[in-house]
Amino acid sequence: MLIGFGALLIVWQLASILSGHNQALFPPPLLVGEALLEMIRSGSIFTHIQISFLRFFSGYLAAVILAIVLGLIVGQLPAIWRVLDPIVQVLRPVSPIAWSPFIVLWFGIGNMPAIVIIFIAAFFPVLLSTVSAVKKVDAMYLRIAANFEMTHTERMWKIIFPAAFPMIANGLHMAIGSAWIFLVAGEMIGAQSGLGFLIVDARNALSLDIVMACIIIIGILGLLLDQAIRLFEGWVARIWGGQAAIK
Amino acid sequence: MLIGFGALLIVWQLASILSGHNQALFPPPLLVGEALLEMIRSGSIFTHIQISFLRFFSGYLAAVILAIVLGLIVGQLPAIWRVLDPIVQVLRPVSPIAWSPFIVLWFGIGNMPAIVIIFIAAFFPVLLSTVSAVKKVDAMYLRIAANFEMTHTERMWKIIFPAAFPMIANGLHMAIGSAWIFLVAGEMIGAQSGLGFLIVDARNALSLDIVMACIIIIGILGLLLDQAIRLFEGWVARIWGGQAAIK
Amino acid sequence: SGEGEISEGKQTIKIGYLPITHAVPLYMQQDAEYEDYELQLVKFGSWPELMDALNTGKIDGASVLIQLAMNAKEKGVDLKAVALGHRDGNVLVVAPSIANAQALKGQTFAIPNRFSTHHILLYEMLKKEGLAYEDINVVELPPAEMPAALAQGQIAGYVVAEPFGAISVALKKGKVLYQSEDIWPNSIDCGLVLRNQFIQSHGEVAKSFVRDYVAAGELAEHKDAHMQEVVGEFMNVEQNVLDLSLQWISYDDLAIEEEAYAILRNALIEMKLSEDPPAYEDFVDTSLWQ
Amino acid sequence: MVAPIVSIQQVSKQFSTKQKQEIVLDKVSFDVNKGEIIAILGKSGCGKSTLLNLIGGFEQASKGSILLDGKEIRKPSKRCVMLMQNYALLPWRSVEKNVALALEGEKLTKEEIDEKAAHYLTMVGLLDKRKALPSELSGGMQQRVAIARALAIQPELILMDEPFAALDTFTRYYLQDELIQIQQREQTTIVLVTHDIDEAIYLADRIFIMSANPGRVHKEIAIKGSKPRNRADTDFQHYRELIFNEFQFTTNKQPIEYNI
Amino acid sequence: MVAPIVSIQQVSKQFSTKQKQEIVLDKVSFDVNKGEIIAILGKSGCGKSTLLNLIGGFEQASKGSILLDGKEIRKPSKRCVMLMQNYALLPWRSVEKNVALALEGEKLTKEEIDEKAAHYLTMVGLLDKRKALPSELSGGMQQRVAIARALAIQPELILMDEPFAALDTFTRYYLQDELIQIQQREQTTIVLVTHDIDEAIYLADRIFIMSANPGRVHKEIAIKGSKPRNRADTDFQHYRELIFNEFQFTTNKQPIEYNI
Ligand SMILES: Nc1ncnc2c1ncn2[C@@H]1O[C@H](COP(=O)(O)OP(=O)(O)OP(=O)(O)O)[C@@H](O)[C@H]1O
Ligand SMILES: Nc1ncnc2c1ncn2[C@@H]1O[C@H](COP(=O)(O)OP(=O)(O)OP(=O)(O)O)[C@@H](O)[C@H]1O
Ligand SMILES: [Mg+2]
Ligand SMILES: [Mg+2]
Repeated sequence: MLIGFGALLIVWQLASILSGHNQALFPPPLLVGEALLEMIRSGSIFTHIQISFLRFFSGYLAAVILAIVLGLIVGQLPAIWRVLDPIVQVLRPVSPIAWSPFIVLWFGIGNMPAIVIIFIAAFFPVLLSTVSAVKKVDAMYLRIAANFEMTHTERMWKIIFPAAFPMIANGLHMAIGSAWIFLVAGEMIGAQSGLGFLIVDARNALSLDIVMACIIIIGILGLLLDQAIRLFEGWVARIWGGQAAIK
Repeated sequence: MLIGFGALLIVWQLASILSGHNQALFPPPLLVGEALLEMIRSGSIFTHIQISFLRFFSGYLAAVILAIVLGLIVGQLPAIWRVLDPIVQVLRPVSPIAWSPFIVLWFGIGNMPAIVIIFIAAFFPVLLSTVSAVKKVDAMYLRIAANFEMTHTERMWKIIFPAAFPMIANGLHMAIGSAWIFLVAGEMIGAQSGLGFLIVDARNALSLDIVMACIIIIGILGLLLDQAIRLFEGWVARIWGGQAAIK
Repeated sequence: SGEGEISEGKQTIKIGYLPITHAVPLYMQQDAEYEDYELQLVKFGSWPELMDALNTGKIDGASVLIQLAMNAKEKGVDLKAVALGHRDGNVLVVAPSIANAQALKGQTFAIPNRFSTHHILLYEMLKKEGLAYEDINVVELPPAEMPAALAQGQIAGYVVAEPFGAISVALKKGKVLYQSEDIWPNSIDCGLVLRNQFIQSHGEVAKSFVRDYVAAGELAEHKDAHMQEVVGEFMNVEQNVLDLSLQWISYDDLAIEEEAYAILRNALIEMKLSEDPPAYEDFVDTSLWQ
Repeated sequence: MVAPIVSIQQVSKQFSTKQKQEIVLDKVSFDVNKGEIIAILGKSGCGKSTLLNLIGGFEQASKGSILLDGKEIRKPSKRCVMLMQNYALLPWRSVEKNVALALEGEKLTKEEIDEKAAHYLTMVGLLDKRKALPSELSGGMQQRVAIARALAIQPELILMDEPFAALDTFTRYYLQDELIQIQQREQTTIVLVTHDIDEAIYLADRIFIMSANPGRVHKEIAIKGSKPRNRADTDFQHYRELIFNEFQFTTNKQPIEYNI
Repeated sequence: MVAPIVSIQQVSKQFSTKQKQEIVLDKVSFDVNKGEIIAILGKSGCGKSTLLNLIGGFEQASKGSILLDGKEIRKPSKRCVMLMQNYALLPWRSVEKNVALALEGEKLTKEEIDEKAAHYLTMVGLLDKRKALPSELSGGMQQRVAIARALAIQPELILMDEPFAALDTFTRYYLQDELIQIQQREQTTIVLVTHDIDEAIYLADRIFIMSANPGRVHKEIAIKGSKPRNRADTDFQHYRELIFNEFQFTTNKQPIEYNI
């Protein structure tokens, strides 16, 4: 871990010396470190992180809840999914950035565009993984439900949801990554704070040391998010044991 | 399929009537259809699609080849992967958009930024899935390699690569989706053609009908790419049969 | 939600801007307190995002490339230009190796946006130098990437809002080929644009707002220590870059002249950027000056 | 003799796939009496699982009818529980909660459910594991939990599809013994599908040998002698040889390779 | 008597995990002669697979040594091929290419390889399937391909770890017969681990019964009589009973439940 980052710093420093670029255009590690320290000392970075997290989790959690509930329902209704599937498939590959004129029109500026863009980025992976998880629930479990004369609701919450859960958790993992990547894009639309705003603002001010510092912070926070959801997945794998659909 | 799109069109038309927004701000389906037809009639859209595809595949294929080869190697060398892993984990969650000042500095403008951004978007998913695929190659296959006294190269190409292939193919699938999403972002940096440029340009010109038409085209092309790689995955699953690591 | 919301009895006016020297009067205006309204400046990262917000009424007005507003007006969004953002102050920056305009032949040249004064400035400059538009390769590039692209030799020059020109000059990666007034005196560039709906429903407030804006411009023109300090709060740039930018620009007399507007309108038509740009009387609201 | 608990009458089943129509079961008829253990033996693909699915109500017969207590079976019910080779425990529920699963639908308090689950877990000797997750148990233990779960709802009939096939010889022997004890105590009726001739002889009161293409009951063999039986006994050998020869016969002179 | 082909001398193996040190094999010694079939019987976890891995060179003994033709085994080699329960065919290669796998390393032309592969596929009766993918074959067929692949490099020793455990009774019987025929023709030496007492008696010249915790060779039983043997024979019954009693003994009076 430390070796990795150490090596990276050395390569970076060497590159910045050898390339002969102006420091303003390609800030060396030291300059970026200073910028980082300055942001930490002034505490401004924590406000930005806090607001970014707030937006991120609002969008992510809303997407996750909606996508799981919807996915559990339509996953059991192939007829309805056949209608929705092509729509989802066409909407999914479109960059949330492309939607921004419409997002502003419908959701205004400030917090909402960021939340909506994160919502979009998280919604589709979770929906698709939930639907395919529900479809792949082992027929054996459905037979148990039938054998024990469960009602539809019992079947959904006692059998299908927990049986599909490991694969849904995998979808949550993928979604947290792709949603975090779109934080920057989301906070470009009229936000006055947050890490994405900070990057855009620093870019416009040509303070590339701050841009780089923000990249590092976003990277590290992304890593932490990933680790957190990995713990969660580990817990799922432990409980769900050998049954985990995808390891 | 047709029902789905039909329903979508109706909802869209209704929304555009009921919301009472200016048509320029929220173009109804008919207007978008006209814009789409116009672009097809003039043939301009095909040039843009062609150039976007060219950039997309350059970036995607370069990423895939590099990531697979690198992944096959480092997947077998845990010591090296332990050094690289944290770097990859920190770089991965950073939006390619955040890198754009540096991309211009290193790669210039025009085709390269788009290719590089697509490369970044595709590289990490393929690398990570290759490494984890290599690590998960059934010990049984490695025992066969040892039993038959294979050399390192033989082991890599006759055993590890094909054994890991189904999971790598899954990574290719995920990567094609996330790379395509970044096409728009990539073509925002100094490109004078391509679908992403078209969206940015139409947005500047406040031609939201063209923006919407491009969104539809990007969505449909993304769907087609997805279908194509799904065929490929189907072929993999057929040949690799029951062994497919992830179904 | 824009549309002049009321808070604590005071009207709040939301105005969008990009952190460039062309919006300096707004910074100066924000610095003071006003009796009948509260000025809230909303920073954006790029013109498209700002225009999205303006067009959909999420902000009441903006300091924006006036051509973008004209284009929106042509598309049916009811906007009014009420004042200029500045006078002059745009520069064509080229790589030090470019001796004169003729040397640009066959080179790549960056502009921020097709619908911008900078594009027209380039167009007029080429005309003046006897070059054809096709002689150079024009690309659109986000302003923030221009200095890097120039330093890397990706482009031979660019013309854009300040302080991005001054950055290259300060870094010694570029030099000024032309000042905008040498190509097109009294050029119209960024302007203060308001939504007509806002003007209609809050006429008096709008009037005092514009009056204060113009006064703030006069104040900015002093370019004194106080002004520099205020600008520094809104734009995070090196002092030498800022000094350079401010040298080139002026903020007095921000009225939109009919004559200058006509030149702009003709240029847009000639360059096929627009078929029917709004007429002066439809688009420019002079009533608020009284 | 009392009326049979299950009556299978001229049951046929065919599956139609795109390529072809396949008759899997052809006019199968037999009765099962209360308290009996019936073993069904037959080669892979002869329709044993299909027959069990029909009795369980998981699939519908193409022709003929299956009666449980005189009433036709139309869908799965708690009266007739299926036990599968892969145990089919819910991996996210503890042993106790797995046993409780079928009881939750009934009008019982939480205490009653717990008590009942504990009772049947005691019966299979796993009370001390009641808080464990299935993945923490060996295969044999898991199958015992599945048996406890099946017993807990006191079904009239338990269907077993190769219940011990995934276990090693010694565990299998042990579970066979345990099954006989419990069955005798609870007087459960069991229909058991197996690949293993010894298992069939050891457990069953009657064995049905099926032939394939289409699946038919080729022969019925009643096994005499009280349980538990002695595997090294000459009677046991006699039955083994008898059944083995029947099998050779069901292949109709085709080389044995054909069935692999 | 000639020198043994494999000589296992006072071999011990211990695994250290974080929690504990476990002695899995404790001073195991025996010899294997050329052309012999040795069966190793023992309960789950007694170290059978570990012993096979040591002989194959896949793991190293903690103490003692294992000699193949008088030379110590240090790593896996083609001279000693391991055959696993799950067939271990490469699913992406055709049957033919799977058999060719081990031959590709040798100095042979493509024609020679094809010919050799065809020869051994004929031997296991699967020449007509040579273009098929493993997934298109039944389990029994797959194991026959694995046997052909092992035979193709003409190893001095074949190690089999429960090779037929995943197959049904009838297929298992058939493959056992086929194995004996091929083994007699090729004079291969085989060490076979199994769970199945009948299988051991049917195939082996000598049976080693292992006891667990730590794994030791508890008893060696030489099976007399020529092959193929008759499973219904009284001699066969005698060995069955003998071994079964040995097993009861290896559990050291602990209730059988302990081992499940
Ligand atoms: N749902 C189905 N659709 C089509 N064919 C089926 C279906 N289920 C079973 N079959 C066919 O019916 C035949 C009998 O299958 P079944 O599973 O009942 O055999 P079995 O005797 O249980 O075999 P095994 O011992 O391998 O479990 C097989 O040829 C199988 O291909
Ligand atoms: N790599 C290892 N690390 C630690 N312990 C191991 C390892 N391999 C095997 N063991 C332990 O060694 C013991 C014997 O294992 P082995 O697989 O040899 O048993 P076995 O007789 O083949 O059992 P089975 O019949 O279930 O295949 C077990 O207790 C197992 O937990
Ligand atoms: Mg079956
Ligand atoms: Mg073993």
